[in-house]
Amino acid sequence: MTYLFLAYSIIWTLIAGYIVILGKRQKALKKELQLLDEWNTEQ
Amino acid sequence: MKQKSGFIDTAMFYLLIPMVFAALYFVFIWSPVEKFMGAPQKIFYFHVSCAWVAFLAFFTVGYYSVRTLIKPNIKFHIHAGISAEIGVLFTTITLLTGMIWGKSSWNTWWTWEPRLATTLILWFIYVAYLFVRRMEGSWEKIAKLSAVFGIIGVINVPIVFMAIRWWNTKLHPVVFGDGKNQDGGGIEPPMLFTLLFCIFTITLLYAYLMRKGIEIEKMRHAVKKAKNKAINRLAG
Amino acid sequence: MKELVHMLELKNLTKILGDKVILRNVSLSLDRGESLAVVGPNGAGKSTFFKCTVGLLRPTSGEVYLDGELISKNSMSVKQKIGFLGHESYLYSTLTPLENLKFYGKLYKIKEADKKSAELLKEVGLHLFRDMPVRSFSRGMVQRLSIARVLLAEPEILMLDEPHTGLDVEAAYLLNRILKEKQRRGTAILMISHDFEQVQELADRVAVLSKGKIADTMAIRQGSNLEALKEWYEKAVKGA
Amino acid sequence: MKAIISDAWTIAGKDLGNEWKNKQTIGMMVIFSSLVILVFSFAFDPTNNMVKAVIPGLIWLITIFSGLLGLNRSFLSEQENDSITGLRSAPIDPSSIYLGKVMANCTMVAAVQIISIPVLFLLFDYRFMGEFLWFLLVLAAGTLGFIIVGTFLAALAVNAKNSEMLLPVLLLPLLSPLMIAAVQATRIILENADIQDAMSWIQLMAAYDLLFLAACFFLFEFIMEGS
Repeated sequence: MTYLFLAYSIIWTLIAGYIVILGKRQKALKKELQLLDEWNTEQ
Repeated sequence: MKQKSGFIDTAMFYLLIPMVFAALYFVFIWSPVEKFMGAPQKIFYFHVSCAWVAFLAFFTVGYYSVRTLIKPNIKFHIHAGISAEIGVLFTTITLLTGMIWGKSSWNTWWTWEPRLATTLILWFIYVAYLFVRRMEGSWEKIAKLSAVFGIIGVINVPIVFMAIRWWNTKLHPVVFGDGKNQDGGGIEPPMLFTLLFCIFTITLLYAYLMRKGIEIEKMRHAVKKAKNKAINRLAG
Repeated sequence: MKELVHMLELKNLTKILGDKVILRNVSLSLDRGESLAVVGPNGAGKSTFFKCTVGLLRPTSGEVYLDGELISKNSMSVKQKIGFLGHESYLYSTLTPLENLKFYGKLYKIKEADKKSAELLKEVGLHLFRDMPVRSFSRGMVQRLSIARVLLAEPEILMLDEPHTGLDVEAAYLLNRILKEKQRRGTAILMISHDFEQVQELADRVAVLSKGKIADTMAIRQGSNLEALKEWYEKAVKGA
Repeated sequence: MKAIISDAWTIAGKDLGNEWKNKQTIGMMVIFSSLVILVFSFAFDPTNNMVKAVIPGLIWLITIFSGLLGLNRSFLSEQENDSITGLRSAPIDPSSIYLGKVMANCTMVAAVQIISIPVLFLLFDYRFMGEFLWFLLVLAAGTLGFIIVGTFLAALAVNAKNSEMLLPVLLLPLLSPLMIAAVQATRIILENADIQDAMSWIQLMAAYDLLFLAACFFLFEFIMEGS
């Protein structure tokens, strides 16, 4: 039973972790893009 | 166009959540407990689904690699890269769950069973592929080199499987069809349904992650372009 | 006699590398026995321009014709006609000059490569050093040897990427003499250069490549003014 | 096709002639493989009878480790003075560069094997009793496959800054089926067991060699096409 629990917790932490990483990447990029856009249109 | 793809993403997301819970319900509550292996057998559903997606992702890499070589296009290059990344994720999951299953049913963390060993080598090829993509240079060059490596890698997978199968075919329980006399090897209809449902869910998850990843990668390129523009502006 | 087919013809050559447009719509033509110099500031895309013309890079769009034949990836007959003197020497530093020439002679399927290599070595003044590994050569000697390598195959068009770098006055004079001789025999010469003096000495025409475009071209008459050439160049670059 | 082979031979001849003159790479490879053997004889006590079981694996281990050194060099040496561009602008088929490098590397690894495998048998006090010709056949098939894939990946890896580190990471997973087959076949032959048992392994190696030779031969063009 513990093995079952272990397996499923591993599966979901990894998937959730990947989604979190993706979200973080997207956020950082969004921020950068916004900054650059502002900078590019400023002048 | 942009709105439409955003809509698909949202729809997929809201479809995925209930499906994941439904899959978990089928796995843990609805489907019967296997009489020989007991509760740990329930690892099997997601283990198989993840393995399926891992191989699917790898062949997707191969497919887009071939297309990149035929006609270089940054879209194919990005698709192949994201697929490889998700492939690494699911291969890792397959390996870990496979090990746990092995521990619970054969009391050993690792066996050189063909499918598991092939998955391990697949993992190494994936990682090598990602290393190739990390090389410096214009994307055209990297697209070409990584596509070439991707194709060689895909050719290799069936051979690896065959070699390891010949090398050692002892331990894997044959769940489907060709087990001896079908006893202990058969699969009950609810189990089959649960398995298929899980495979479908994970495949959908793969598609969702692919879309998400591609979107992010496109953003990265937009950032790069904007950066170049800014630099050009600075340079005068 | 007027040639109907240009020795080299570029039609709307465009090359995009990554997100950068290196060359945009470059069109040029070059006849037999003519020499064209391409000048331009650093980063104007001169090297890319060359690699596209030689067929080492595939242009994003546009075509390159050599002697009426479209340059595609692996047309060996086209490569046989090109003598490409690049930025690097392409020589093996562990081999001697003679071995280097023999090796390339075999690849270019030259008959009597040994005899011809020896003659060429004499011509570029490396005869005495023919059994020394290239490793110990000075920049000028290496450049002489790579000129010999290019001439070995008797190309119909010479493409020279800054041929005068690293050469002393004497060697530069030697090179110019060889090139003029070749030109007189009908070899087309395309060269990239920084050195206006040599350009004026060698070229019939000059083209300015700036920001990936041909900014201007001008014919050079014998005895024209070096200062005027420089002035014209500055103006063309600014105008681009 | 004839032209490709003769050009390949020219390129291989240049590499081998160069190697014959200074003997640096081969020397290093021989020394390195001997050192691997030395370290292994410390790791597993050679007087122990069990050690006989690892001999087939060791043969391939030293081949791959020392071969990797040579493979790394084979395209790095073309980078000096950018002579690879010189080859690319010559009127030859790009595949002949690949073929030439395969020939040169194969000869070099074979030369190293001729020295290091007897040394291995000597230091581990191993009496060879199998069928010699079959042993050579297995050795040739395995080494050829290793060089076919290795040369191709060396050309690919040389584009990276850390190519020496990248090459093994790329190469070893792809070699795994070949190595399984090679080690098993070698073991069967050295144990003087029925050759019939080794047959399927030899067939696997032959199939691997042919498949990858065709694939690499075809794909090499794309590696050479710079951008």
